[in-house]
Amino acid sequence: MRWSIAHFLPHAQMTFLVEAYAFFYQLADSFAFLVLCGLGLAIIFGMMGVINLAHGEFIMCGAYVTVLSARAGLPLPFAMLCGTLAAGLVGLILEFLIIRRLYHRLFDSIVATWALSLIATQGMLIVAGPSIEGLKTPFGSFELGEYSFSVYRALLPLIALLLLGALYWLFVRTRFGIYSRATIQDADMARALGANTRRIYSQTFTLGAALAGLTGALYAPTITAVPTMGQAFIVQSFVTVVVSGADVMLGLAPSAAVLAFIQSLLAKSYGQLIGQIGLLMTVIIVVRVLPKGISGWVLQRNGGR
Amino acid sequence: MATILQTRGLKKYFGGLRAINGVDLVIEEGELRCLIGPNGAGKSTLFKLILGSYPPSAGAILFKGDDITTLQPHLRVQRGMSIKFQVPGIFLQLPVEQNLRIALQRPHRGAALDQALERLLELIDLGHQRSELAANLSHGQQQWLEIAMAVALQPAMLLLDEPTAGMSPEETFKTGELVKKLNASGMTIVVIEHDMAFVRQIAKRVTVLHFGEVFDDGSLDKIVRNEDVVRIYLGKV
Amino acid sequence: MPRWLSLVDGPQTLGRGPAFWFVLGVIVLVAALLPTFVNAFAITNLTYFLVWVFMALGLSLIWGYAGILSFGQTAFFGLAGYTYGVISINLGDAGLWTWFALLLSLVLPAMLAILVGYFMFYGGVRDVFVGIVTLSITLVFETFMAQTAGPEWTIGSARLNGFNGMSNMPPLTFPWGENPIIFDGTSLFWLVLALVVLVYVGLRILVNSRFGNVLVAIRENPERAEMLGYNVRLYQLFVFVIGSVLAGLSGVLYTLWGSYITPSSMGLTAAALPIIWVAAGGRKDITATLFATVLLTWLSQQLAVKGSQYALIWMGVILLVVVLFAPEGLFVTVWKKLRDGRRMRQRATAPKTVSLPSA
Amino acid sequence: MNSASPIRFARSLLAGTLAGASLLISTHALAAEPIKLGILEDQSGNFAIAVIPKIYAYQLAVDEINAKGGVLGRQLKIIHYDTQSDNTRFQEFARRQIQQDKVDVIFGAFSSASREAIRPIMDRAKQLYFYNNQYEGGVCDSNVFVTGAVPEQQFSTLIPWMMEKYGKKVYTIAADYNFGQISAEWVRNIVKEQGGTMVGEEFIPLSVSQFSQTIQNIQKAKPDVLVTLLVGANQASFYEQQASANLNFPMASSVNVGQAYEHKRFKAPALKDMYVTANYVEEVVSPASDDFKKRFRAKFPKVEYINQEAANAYDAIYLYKAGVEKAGSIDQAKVKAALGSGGICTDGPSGKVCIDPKSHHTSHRIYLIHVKADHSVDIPKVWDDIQPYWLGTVGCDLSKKADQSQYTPSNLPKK
Repeated sequence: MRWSIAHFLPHAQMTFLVEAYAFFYQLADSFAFLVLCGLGLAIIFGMMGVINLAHGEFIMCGAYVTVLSARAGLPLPFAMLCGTLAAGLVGLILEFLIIRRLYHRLFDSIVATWALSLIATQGMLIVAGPSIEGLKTPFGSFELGEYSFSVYRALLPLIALLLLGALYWLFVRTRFGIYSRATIQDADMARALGANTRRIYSQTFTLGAALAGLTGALYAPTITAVPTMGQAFIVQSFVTVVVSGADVMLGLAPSAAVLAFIQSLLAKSYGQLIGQIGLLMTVIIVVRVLPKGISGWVLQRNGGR
Repeated sequence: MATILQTRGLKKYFGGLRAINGVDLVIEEGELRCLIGPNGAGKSTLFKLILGSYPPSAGAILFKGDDITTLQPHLRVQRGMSIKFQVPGIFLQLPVEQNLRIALQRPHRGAALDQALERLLELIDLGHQRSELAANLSHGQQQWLEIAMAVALQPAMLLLDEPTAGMSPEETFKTGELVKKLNASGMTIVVIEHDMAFVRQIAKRVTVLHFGEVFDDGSLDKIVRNEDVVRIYLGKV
Repeated sequence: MPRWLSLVDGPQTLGRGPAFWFVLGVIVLVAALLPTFVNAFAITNLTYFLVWVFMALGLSLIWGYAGILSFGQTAFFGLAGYTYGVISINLGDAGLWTWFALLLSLVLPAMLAILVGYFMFYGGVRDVFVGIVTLSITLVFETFMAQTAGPEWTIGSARLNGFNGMSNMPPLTFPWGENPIIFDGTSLFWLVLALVVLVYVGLRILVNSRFGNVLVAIRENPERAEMLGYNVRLYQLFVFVIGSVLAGLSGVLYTLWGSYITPSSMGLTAAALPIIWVAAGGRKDITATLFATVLLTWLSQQLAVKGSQYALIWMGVILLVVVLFAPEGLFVTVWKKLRDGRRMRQRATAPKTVSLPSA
Repeated sequence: MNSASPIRFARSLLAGTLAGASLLISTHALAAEPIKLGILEDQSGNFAIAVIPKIYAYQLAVDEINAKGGVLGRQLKIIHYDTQSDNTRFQEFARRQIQQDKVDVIFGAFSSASREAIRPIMDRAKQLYFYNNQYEGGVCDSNVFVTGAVPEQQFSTLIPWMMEKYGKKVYTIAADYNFGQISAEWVRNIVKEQGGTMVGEEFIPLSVSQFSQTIQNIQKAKPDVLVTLLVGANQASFYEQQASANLNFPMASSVNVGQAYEHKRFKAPALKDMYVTANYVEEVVSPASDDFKKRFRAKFPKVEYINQEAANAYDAIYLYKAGVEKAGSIDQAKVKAALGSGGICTDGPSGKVCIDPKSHHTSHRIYLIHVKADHSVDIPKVWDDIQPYWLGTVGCDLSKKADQSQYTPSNLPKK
């Protein structure tokens, strides 16, 4: 699939537009990656206060199941659904067996999820070997001026936005969402209002795990599936969530946008190293200036405390 | 009598919410003052401003004649203020004795510390539970422990935020006697309280806060006769 | 016994009384005499386990006692290691220069800790965000050091050498006439063991002192501590600096042990390890931290030797079991179980005394 | 693991019983003790993918040698620890093998970082050590022998060939650490020598897995040849991403395909027109290679791909055997002298491999591997017997002067 608008516009304007789009594509690409990295973690960390160091391994789980079921003959969208559900299921089981014992023990959740990540990484290596054959990125590419772009990657930011919209709907409009936000604000009060807080925690964790799985599924066609792949996501995930702050709905999209802008600009101007370092420095500064993240800042401005 | 605490045009806004909206309060040395007012009147916020937990949006705070408006909280405490919080602020996972030692170790040392510790334990009647974790005490006992910690600093001015919340009438009465005893020993005390029986037991002078402003001020009898005060408690003003 | 020394046995540490100190003394004595019984490798290996103890003890102090979770102690570890490398390679091992390098390797982490601590504690950074800031700092260090492979990254005659790490720094050397004492093998072991004892006893005194009282007060309720007139942020800063210098000490000793320091010592995996040790042992007690660190580093090595590719899985399972069944950490939980059991037995045998509530 | 263990057990039992009785017999029994080969390789962690075939290859060579009566009449015994792709583990286990297991030789390390982590330990103990990996080159160390290919073998063949076929504009993307930076320096120098121009050079931190920016930079520069010196699982994502953006430049590499068999793992055509110089890949067809593959797969049917480093590991064991036989002893100083004396060769799966006395590196037959659009492989060119000459020409001569350094084109030995 190829098309080109090169002959519709005069050269100078064309070049400018192409450069502008190239930067925008970069920004959107980075934005999508950060949003998708952060989503599952934001829900588990931001809403439940569990520091999930096994987040990367949920992503890995989603990617593996997607790749394996696609290679077994399932169409890609269904394979991705399988990956998402598989990660969610694993999350559900782990919540039942382990995580629910650690809800009021923030620090212990670090050790437990670290242990889970060790087991998952090495277990996958033993079960599935050091690598599995990857997938091909669907949809081909399109050209603009001297650049060509992957269609699939150009779509990822839209998918990220759609997901954010769906989550907004889930948390603002549905009974589950309202109860879960109430539970996070004040578990005792929510219980008094008739919410089954235990079930809500379980559902929230499962949702977080499934979203991590979805991230893995969406990126599965673009990266190599190896047991240690989770590490490629974990730092970006935490960075996005910290800058976002506790309220996923308010903070995640602006946080990803700001970080994507900073990273893209630095990487474009000074190379990938400065892009990476700049990302981490931004976090340090944001934490200092806005200790509760972007969402905390928004809430404060709107009259909360 | 000299003035120990004075606030001038004190204001605190949270976003659009005017929690404290221009309070001028004067507390004399040796006074026992009650602050009353319906929920959300700004009583606890006023205490936090006095102690420096929040910076005020406007106005000034004078303590013993010095402007302390921008002073850090721990320095205000070192100048002779002390507070018992609304929600018990004790060290739950530490034993009773250690709670008190932490409070006592700044003003005292060595044998004097041990003596002061015994006096405090006697004062709040927790000598037999000194090695119990504070978390295992009853709610009333936790309140007393915190009062004792606040008193341990030998403050010139003691702020008590709802000291009798969750106490039985008997405990409340004992607390009232304790407060009067402390005041009699020369300590200036400001109390936030809802329990009118308690206020009657201890107070010489009462200040009513409403919507972050001083609504009325005077002896308890005068306040009780003010029909508007009764009305704000019923939510009609 | 002077009052300050009696603080080794205070309320903030488990393990008290003659029996405890007797057992501990025997352990230290046996350890000190080990080089006469076991082979050179066992000694080198034991040194290696002990090297990490300082970073863990520092984290226990910061996290367990003062309630500040730092996820980036490895930044100070790495900074100290690289400082020792750069200084000692430039100045050589003549005279006391290696000791000067050692000293500077503790001063620099202290300065960084003052800077970072001031930035965080006076800037209102709290709770888990302290962890995020410190983690970010260590990751920045790692990423930066990894790309210093080129010859342009040279300080004096010391190449930083990128991801492959610096090596061949001289060992600690003490001038002693014709034959200077070189701290290597057994002598390094004794030095590290002596430092462990010194730091352990020093920390026990510190945490049981008035200072330690304030630390636990800050951990339990910082607002109350402040309202008792304590300068909470200064205390936090101070304890953070001490903990970071101890992480630095681990870094120097690690560098000396392998005459090697690498950026991956500051990576995510390396940064998580001290937290695992401290949490698994029982973060609120330095004795538990000490033994847990040695036990877990030993265990993970044993698993790697014996368990081949199942090693990491076993490690994960063990940590999970500890977290689920020993919520206060392995050693602290076991210790409290034993103590409570003893008390129960004592109560069962002792004549009943009823304490009457005074009316 | 060891098929001869009952025999070994009986022998050590015998030795143990007799030891107290007679000194003469016990020394005789000791002479029949197995030769201990320490192996430090990553069975888990980041590098397991490329290293697992190496571990199999050591085992294959050792079993073959043992079946034919061992070396100097003694059996070989492997002591392997899983180093978990963790540099600290390398240090712990190197010391364990030297001080506790008292091994006679150590084989191992994959990444340059892990090699540099243990090299000081080897040097301090004067331990005979084989590093069996292609790498950035330049290690001039009396105690170290290298069986992998080095830049002068891989780049001075590959780059001129590519420039002749595709053009003189070259763009390099490389992992931002020692291997990538030094290899990029080699590429830069060779391109200049050949009258070409570098139209871009970009270094990527190891943690990066997203390449959109890099892909745009390359498209803007429009090179004739794209040199990819990417390392590890994160960076491997580049290939799929460049394919989906339809980057479509011919690529050249010294690391890919031969190590982590990307052409088998990635969906075609992600590696279309990738050219790699390797001293072995499984696709090499020759009697020696076919025979090797048959024996390998018979013993280890689970192996996913027999890579270049597996061949290097296999050769290393045979080179050690040759060294010991020439020395007539397993005394490490004598074996090192024998290995460095010239004429130590083995006929491995890729052909004849000999140790260069000056640099302790090995000569290789270099294959130019071309990955086609369907990810099948052809070999358009073979260079026979390429020497590891560079260290020798810049002044490293281990046969005359002991050394323990690593040199690069911009960091040459002091004359």
